[in-house]
Amino acid sequence: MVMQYYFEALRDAIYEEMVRDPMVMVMGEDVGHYGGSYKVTKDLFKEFGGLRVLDTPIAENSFAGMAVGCAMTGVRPIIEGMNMGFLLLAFSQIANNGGMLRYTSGGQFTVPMVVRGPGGVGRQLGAEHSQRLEAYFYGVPGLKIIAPATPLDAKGLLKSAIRDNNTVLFFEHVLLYNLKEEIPDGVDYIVPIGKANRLREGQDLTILTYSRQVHHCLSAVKTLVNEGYDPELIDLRTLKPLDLEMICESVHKTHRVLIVEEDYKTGGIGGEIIALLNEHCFDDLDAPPVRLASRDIPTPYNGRMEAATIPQVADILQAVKHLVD
Amino acid sequence: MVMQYYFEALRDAIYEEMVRDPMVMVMGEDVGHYGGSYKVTKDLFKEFGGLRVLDTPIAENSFAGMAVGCAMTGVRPIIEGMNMGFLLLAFSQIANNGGMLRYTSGGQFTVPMVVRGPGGVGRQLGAEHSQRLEAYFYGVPGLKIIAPATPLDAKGLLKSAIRDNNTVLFFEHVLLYNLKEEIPDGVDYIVPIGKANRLREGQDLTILTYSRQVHHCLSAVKTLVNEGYDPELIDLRTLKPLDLEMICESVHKTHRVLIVEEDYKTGGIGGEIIALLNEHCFDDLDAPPVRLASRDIPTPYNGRMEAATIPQVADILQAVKHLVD
Amino acid sequence: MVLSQEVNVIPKVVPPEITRAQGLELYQDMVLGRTFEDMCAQMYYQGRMFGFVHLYNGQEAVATGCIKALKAGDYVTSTYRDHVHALSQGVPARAIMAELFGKATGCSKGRGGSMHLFSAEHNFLGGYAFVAEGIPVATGAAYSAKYRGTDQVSVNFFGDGATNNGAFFESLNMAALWKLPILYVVENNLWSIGMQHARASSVTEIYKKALAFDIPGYLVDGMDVLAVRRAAVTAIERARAGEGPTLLECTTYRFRGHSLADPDELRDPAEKDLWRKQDPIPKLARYLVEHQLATQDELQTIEDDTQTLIEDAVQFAQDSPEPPVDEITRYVHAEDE
Amino acid sequence: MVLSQEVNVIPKVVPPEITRAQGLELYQDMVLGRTFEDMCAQMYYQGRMFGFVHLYNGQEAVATGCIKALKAGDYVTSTYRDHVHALSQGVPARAIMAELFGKATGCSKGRGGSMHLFSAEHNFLGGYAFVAEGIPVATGAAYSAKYRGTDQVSVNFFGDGATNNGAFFESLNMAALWKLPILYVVENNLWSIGMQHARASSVTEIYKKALAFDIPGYLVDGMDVLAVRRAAVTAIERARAGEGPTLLECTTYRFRGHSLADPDELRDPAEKDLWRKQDPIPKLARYLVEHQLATQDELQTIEDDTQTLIEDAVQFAQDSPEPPVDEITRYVHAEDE
Ligand SMILES: Cc1ncc(C[n+]2csc(CCOP(=O)(O)OP(=O)(O)O)c2C)c(N)n1
Ligand SMILES: Cc1ncc(C[n+]2csc(CCOP(=O)(O)OP(=O)(O)O)c2C)c(N)n1
Ligand SMILES: [Mg+2]
Ligand SMILES: [Mg+2]
Repeated sequence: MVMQYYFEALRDAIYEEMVRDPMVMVMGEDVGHYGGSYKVTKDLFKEFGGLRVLDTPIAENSFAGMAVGCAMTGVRPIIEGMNMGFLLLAFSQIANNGGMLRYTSGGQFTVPMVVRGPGGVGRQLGAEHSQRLEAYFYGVPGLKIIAPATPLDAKGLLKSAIRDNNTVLFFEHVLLYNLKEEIPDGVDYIVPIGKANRLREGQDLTILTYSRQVHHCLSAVKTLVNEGYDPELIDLRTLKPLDLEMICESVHKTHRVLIVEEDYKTGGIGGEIIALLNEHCFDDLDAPPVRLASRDIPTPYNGRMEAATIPQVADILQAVKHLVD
Repeated sequence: MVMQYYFEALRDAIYEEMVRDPMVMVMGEDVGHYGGSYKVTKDLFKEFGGLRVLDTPIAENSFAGMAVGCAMTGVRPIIEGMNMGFLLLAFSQIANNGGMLRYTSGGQFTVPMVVRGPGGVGRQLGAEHSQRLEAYFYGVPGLKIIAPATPLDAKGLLKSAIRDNNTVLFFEHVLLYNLKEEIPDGVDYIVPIGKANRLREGQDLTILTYSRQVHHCLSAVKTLVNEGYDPELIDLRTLKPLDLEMICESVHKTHRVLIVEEDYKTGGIGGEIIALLNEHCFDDLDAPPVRLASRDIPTPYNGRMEAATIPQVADILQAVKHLVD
Repeated sequence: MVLSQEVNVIPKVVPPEITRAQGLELYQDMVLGRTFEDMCAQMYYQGRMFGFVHLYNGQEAVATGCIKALKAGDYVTSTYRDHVHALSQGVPARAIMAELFGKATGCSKGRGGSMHLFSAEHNFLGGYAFVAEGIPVATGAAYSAKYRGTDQVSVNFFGDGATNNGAFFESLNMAALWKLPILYVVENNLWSIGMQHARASSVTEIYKKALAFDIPGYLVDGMDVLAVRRAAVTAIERARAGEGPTLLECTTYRFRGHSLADPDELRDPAEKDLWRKQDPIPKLARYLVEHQLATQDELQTIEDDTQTLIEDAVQFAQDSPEPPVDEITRYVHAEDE
Repeated sequence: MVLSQEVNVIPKVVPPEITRAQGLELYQDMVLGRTFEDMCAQMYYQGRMFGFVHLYNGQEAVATGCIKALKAGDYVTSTYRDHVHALSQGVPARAIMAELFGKATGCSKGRGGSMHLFSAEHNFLGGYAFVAEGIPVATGAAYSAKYRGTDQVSVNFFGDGATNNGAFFESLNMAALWKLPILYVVENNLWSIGMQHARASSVTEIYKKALAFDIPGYLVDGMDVLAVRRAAVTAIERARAGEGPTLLECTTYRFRGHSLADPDELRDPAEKDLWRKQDPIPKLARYLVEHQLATQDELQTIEDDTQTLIEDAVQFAQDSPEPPVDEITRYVHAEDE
């Protein structure tokens, strides 16, 4: 076991996969000499050279398209979005080709690429650097979407994503990079895509969440348990495909659901989950599922306003009590 | 009254607004000399000249950004996406600036632009030309989203969109351009943004739909009524903001909901509506709301497969009966 | 003396730059493209083919001149106007026609259609339906060749309109930076649907834009398959030698509307006539006959055989089954084989 | 004789190209930018300012040289490195500092932050946080001026890194096509965060890319405010005369890291030293004194006054209220006044 930051765990995942498979490469802005804005690719350039750790110009649309061409022909690129928001510029390549090309080609080509980088609301980074793209890309067919909350999941899921033969969007969170956790040493640590993680078993309600909000939920759960509540907490980890099995199983037991998400409420993942709950376990629902999500506004710069846009621990406590009492 | 095609009604809306306000202009690929791929801007170039009807190079990202710059400084551009799918390339400009700039500027600038063009599944146009972007853009704060089903609404809503001081995405449907309807003559025909249209009153269930699926629903309703059912049919028309008032009012009466949409089921507008129903009228729901939507796959070229990806009248009949019986 | 007499009997033409076999191959390939497209037009107007169908008539010298200079294993990437690039790259007419009929035997299993032809077997990396979308993809294939240490060359075709799109410039820069083995082939047919090139590009000489990236750029007569071939051979050699990309601007013209749905009302009939006179197929025919590389009869036989082949392709497409609707979700994910 | 004697007493410098008033204005403006940014660094390190903060130290000659050559009503559009462009365009230091403190009195009402400064009153069309995002917007403002028939000019600042982005090329083409009144000002500070310009651009001379669009392109010493001014005046005249866009490549250097969060470990100290010696502020000071346009004391007074002004701005920012959290949704839509 070794104590590692989230960013180190990600780096190790990439490193190990690059060692394991010579076709795995990294490309993006400042991933080489600079080592990545959040140090996720630190020193990989020294280890693997400039061909495998490629510093690109600021041309998201085209380097994403280049990654598609690489992925169609045997290479397995990992794209770093310096901030995932910038990949709005590559939406067409990611959706049309990352998502759909395997299908339009009648299964002849696969596009095994990983698109990773920081998303989420940071500390006063302003609207354009605080975006959450998981919802914008959610409907695109063919994509898988991951958003790990812990160093361990970051490592295990990134390794799975790299080995996956589909295009995988991998949303890290800008405020999780310095989170620490013990990581098993010297083992090929893998977390399967599509499996959620039940962080606490409980009877009162099911809390579904992902990425940084997992930690808000964990502290809320601590308080709730002290106060005599018995919540079940599930970290979705993979957003697409969802682990509907675990979700439904849990709701079947608890009959109440709170979704805590950092993306915008309108058009967010939570809406999709509620629709699925309606479809798959409506009769299990004793109360309408509740969404705690970001306000539907561009993220303001002002710190207090910013804090007010995203769900906070107090909001979670209140929502749980409201649901359960 | 004059009988007009959907594309003519759109054209008249633009024409009338251009006459009314010299700041209204059109830009896009082939909107000038060619008159627009679907003839929506036919001959406007002759009437208003090249400055007001601007043929652009094939550079969606930048001409969308140009429209933003125009809109910030007093001009009111209408962008035509030759196919709305191409505007994936302009996602960043539309979302960051069309959606968020008013907010980040503290209300100093408005971005009154309309982004319009054909979307939806046509006749074997293939995956990239059959996209439905309403869901991809749905979460972007600040945007309004419209999808008219009839010539009358197309005209009245486009005029509203042009006068609106926000960025409005206006999704026409490639298979509706040749739909005909009587349009009032010589009046300033306006349909307000944000108001749904109850096409039929009924007691059995509420069907919520928009754009081309309105017509599938209308024929299904005809059959259903003949068979003794009493469905209520609502054309949403504006997708964002939704007319939640009319929706809830209807559900309060019918207790059952079918949503018929052409966008992908996963991550689609329907999911958001169900979440809202859960939040606002859960107790009114006697059965889980049902989504009939496109299959979560890139649109296949093959005609039969293509037809199987989107909701058809028979699917609607079946879903209604299943819900009501 | 004898020598000088002998010199006198040599016909007054420059010695041909191609062998008979090469000449026949080029001719056959251009005729294949033309015949295929003419058949598409028929099928479309008969309602046996749907969607947007963009034909290549008039531009054949570009596909043939470039692709026939490639080696097996090289990559070709195209646009929505992709039938003929696919044919030249070796994708069977049957597989393409079947795709256009939406059949299971189509090169994209009926799922792609005219604008999304693919053939992994032939390293045909696809038609791309968005303008300029294939440029970065082809650049990526070139990067991949370099990465994997092969000597594969990537050839990318696109139109004049695409050269106003950011992806064109972004990609040329990257290809130059990393000396990628790629040919960017602009088919400058003077129009983007109804937009004249000169109204869309502030500098109409596209090959000059290569200068902005320190890439060689050539202006090539795209109605002359031998001129195209010459330029392509030079560029391919450069690419294979690891010296980097080349931009070829081939001036050409499409003899039909933008797509079969285009009324094509804006182009001046005189302009069309002028270009029709440049038709690359009779031009090569004249050359082959003049240089005694082929007889008119031989060429006629090629045309007849090609007609038969295309008719066979239609028959094949016609007889082929549609993809089963219950396999509609197949191939969405890599897990679906 | 007298004449020739008189000639002899004239100091051996070229006559100054600016008046005393102009010289002082330029000096004051550059000092303003420098002092403001130094204060930002202090505030950031003291934890009174958050987010990504990109300072302009070293590049002042570019903003000052261009913007001070504009008329009231002209437009300025910037990037995330926008404080000084806003200042030069007349946005009060108080309003900018307050924005950086996230206050209601900030020029974007506390909602924008460092990368999203705006001022409608000053026709400052904004900082744009995405690289190259402002280029099309500024182009649109130029289009709008032409459309509305005003003589407004649009000036757009961006970095070397942005010139590898498609939006740069797409916009230059359109501006050239329609002869838009715009200056594209590249601040070539040789780096994009940790990426050297030469590793990112296959042709490092950015001004030459103007050729690809038939736009005049100039290489300008961006550490010399008078050189920048000269070039800007020419370009602005051209723009105002309806002759179209100009590309100015100003070679410059940022004296600090990319942002205040950047460890700045990759740039060679020798390179930094070399450029520090080119500091545009002392350079203009020397010029003003040499040409007897100002005394050292006068310049010192400017510096002192500026310091006071910036301290006042901090005080103002400090004392200003935060925007009320319950107004958090205000300004999302145009309907919210
Ligand atoms: C991104 C994008 N924008 C617009 C279109 C619509 N469109 C299809 S072809 C075309 C013209 C392209 O012209 P050119 O690049 O010259 O190629 P050509 O068709 O002449 O071969 C346009 C505008 C598209 N397919 N993709
Ligand atoms: C679209 C986009 N991609 C990447 C970034 C991250 N980023 C911010 S500044 C920067 C470097 C820009 O360099 P340059 O254009 O030379 O301007 P400079 O910072 O040197 O002034 C990068 C990569 C961004 N903000 N936007
Ligand atoms: Mg063309
Ligand atoms: Mg720079």
